[in-house]
Amino acid sequence: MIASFIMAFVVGGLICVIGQLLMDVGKLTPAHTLSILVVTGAILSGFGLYEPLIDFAGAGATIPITSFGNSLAHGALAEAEKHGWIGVLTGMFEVTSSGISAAIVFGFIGALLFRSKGNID
Amino acid sequence: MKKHVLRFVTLVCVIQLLVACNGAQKEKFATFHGEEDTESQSKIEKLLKDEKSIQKGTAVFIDDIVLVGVEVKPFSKMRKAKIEKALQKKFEKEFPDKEILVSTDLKIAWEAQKLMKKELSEEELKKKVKKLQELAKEET
Amino acid sequence: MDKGVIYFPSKPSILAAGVVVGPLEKRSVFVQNFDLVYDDELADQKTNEQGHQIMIEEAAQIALQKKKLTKDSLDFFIGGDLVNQMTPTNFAAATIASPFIGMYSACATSTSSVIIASLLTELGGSQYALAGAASHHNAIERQFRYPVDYGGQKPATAQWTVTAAGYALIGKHQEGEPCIEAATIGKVADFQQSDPFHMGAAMAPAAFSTIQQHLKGRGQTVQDYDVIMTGDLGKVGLPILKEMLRQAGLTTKQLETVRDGGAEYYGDNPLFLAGASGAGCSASVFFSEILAELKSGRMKRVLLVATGALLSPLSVQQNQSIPTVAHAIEVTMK
Amino acid sequence: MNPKDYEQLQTQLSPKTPILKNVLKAFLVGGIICTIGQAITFFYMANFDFTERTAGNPTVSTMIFIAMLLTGFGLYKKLGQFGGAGSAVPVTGFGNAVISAAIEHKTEGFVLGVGGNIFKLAGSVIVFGVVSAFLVALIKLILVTIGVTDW
Repeated sequence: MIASFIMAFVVGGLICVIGQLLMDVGKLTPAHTLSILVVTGAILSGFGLYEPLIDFAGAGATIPITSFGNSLAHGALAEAEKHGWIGVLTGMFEVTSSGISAAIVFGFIGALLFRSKGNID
Repeated sequence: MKKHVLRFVTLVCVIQLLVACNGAQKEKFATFHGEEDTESQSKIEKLLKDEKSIQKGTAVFIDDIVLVGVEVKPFSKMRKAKIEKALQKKFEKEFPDKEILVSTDLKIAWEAQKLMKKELSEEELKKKVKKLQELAKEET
Repeated sequence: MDKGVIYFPSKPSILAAGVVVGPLEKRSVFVQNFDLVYDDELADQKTNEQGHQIMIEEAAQIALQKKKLTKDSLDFFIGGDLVNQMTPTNFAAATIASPFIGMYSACATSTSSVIIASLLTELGGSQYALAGAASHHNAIERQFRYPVDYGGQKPATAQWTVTAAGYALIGKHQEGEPCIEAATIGKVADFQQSDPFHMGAAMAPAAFSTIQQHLKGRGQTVQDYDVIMTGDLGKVGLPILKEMLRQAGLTTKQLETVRDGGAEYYGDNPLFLAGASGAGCSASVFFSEILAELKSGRMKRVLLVATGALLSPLSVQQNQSIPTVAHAIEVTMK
Repeated sequence: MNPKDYEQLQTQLSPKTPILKNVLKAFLVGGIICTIGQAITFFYMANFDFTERTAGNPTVSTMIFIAMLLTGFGLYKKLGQFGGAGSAVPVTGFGNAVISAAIEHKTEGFVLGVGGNIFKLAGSVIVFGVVSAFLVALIKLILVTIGVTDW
């Protein structure tokens, strides 16, 4: 149990370190950084490397945005395996991510509940 | 606001710890079965003990179903899927006439451990095992 | 006479000024000279942009009230802000209902509008003109950068756009009031800086060239001034400007004359990173603190150099550099 | 002074990005967020019928819910200023980008404002996620078809 937390902390932290280096050394905007990480997640998924990482690190791999690319690619790959060429296309539209739905729903609720404030502390 | 968030987090952690205590087992490998069958029992325990990357294993034995929940050692978790497959094969070889389900998923392992502790009738136990079988098959 | 340098023989006076700021500006070191501090940046309106408009209207109102005038006696209203098409100022101008020209020189709008008002006064066409600028943190941030609640990490060079409106009432020369003797309209400087979170570096060259231009055109040296105050170079931009001036031959003693409103605005508070910026920053500093210093007689001659970065979110995304400009006014007090 | 010399002067006088410090802070904040995620995963596994595999979805949703509260109360931007990528890379950062845009554009109404701008910042993540997933599946399918690899 404790080991799971430590794994999640270390792996999740390291993925964030990669992001920080992209921003500070690579001088990329947050949007560029996150896009690169998502693409990386999808590519790792293609090589079958991301699922083992999830098995290893649990939330350390599912919480960073890379897992978003993985879940999309994982879904597309599963469909492609099942249905071949058509699967690549139809698979794309069947694949959903709970992250997107949750963000839309809570974004909408947030807009109902809050207003932006320029507070600083 | 900050306080509330912290409180929520501590609450989650406390629940986790409680769960962890409940789930703790003295012996590393254990089996549970509907009827007395020491032979299969020791067979299973041997199979589990032979696998080096496992730190805890629980097998529930009912009718012709064998449900095995195993906890993989932290640094072997990367190979969880492979370990699961290998174990599944071994069990199938050992018990060709049984329906085997080996799972390295923590949830299945926990539930198997819970079943060990509870005094359940055969009927209830079977129901629970069936449910776990389904749960283990769910993809996402 | 050097290009861009204007001399006003009739010496139009700054008769009064009104400065209204948002809630965070309570922490400003200049707070005791601000006329009104809001508790809420919305100013009881529905949107930030409307709050922005109300802030401009109130600043104008306060400036007029100080001379017991109403908006009917106003000849011209000149000002601007940083929101697209300057709608807050435009709506405020509709309320004030006097002849109006909108000015856009980014954060240099505070001085550029004073220059136009002084010219109109000089020509004899204006008895009372209001000139100034304003900015509103929330309204500007969402337009130029990210939503206010977005958790992006800002570098130490980033500046904080102030919520402030500063308007000065410019009229014919009057004894006992600070007057505008000369001004310099600056050239646009582009030193190929492109980091929108490092405005100080982009604007320092513009301030440098305008200061040089003004001193040369007026045949003055830095010693002629009690203070040369730039608008919002911030804590990083100011040392760059000083270094440029030092390389141009100024001594350490002379460099002490050079100050920056943005760098001083929030004191040493690290939350505001490199200090304040925004059109309202220079306006609220010049028309409160500096006017008070002049009126009290502690300062006799000051050069106010407001600096503006002429970028848009579009030009930044299209990878263009940030052109900048600085306009200066020379204000004296007998 | 030409732009090149100026660039030199400017870099000399500007504060350097404290990369090591930023990286450490990102590691700490990102690690803590993921640890909280792990705790939530265990919570769902222990109390509901979720396996390690399936607990990911409710965990992500819960994390985004927490991000909504932090964003709404103006706390996420402080976390972001401290943690940098540590708070931007976890899914809570994605949530923050979506939710902050939604809150910000509320003034333009729910259809044109919230609806039209909700993915203003996070949209690129979705676009690149979906397109790269498509390409990955396509390439893998081609490789499998010509027999270079198997599923």
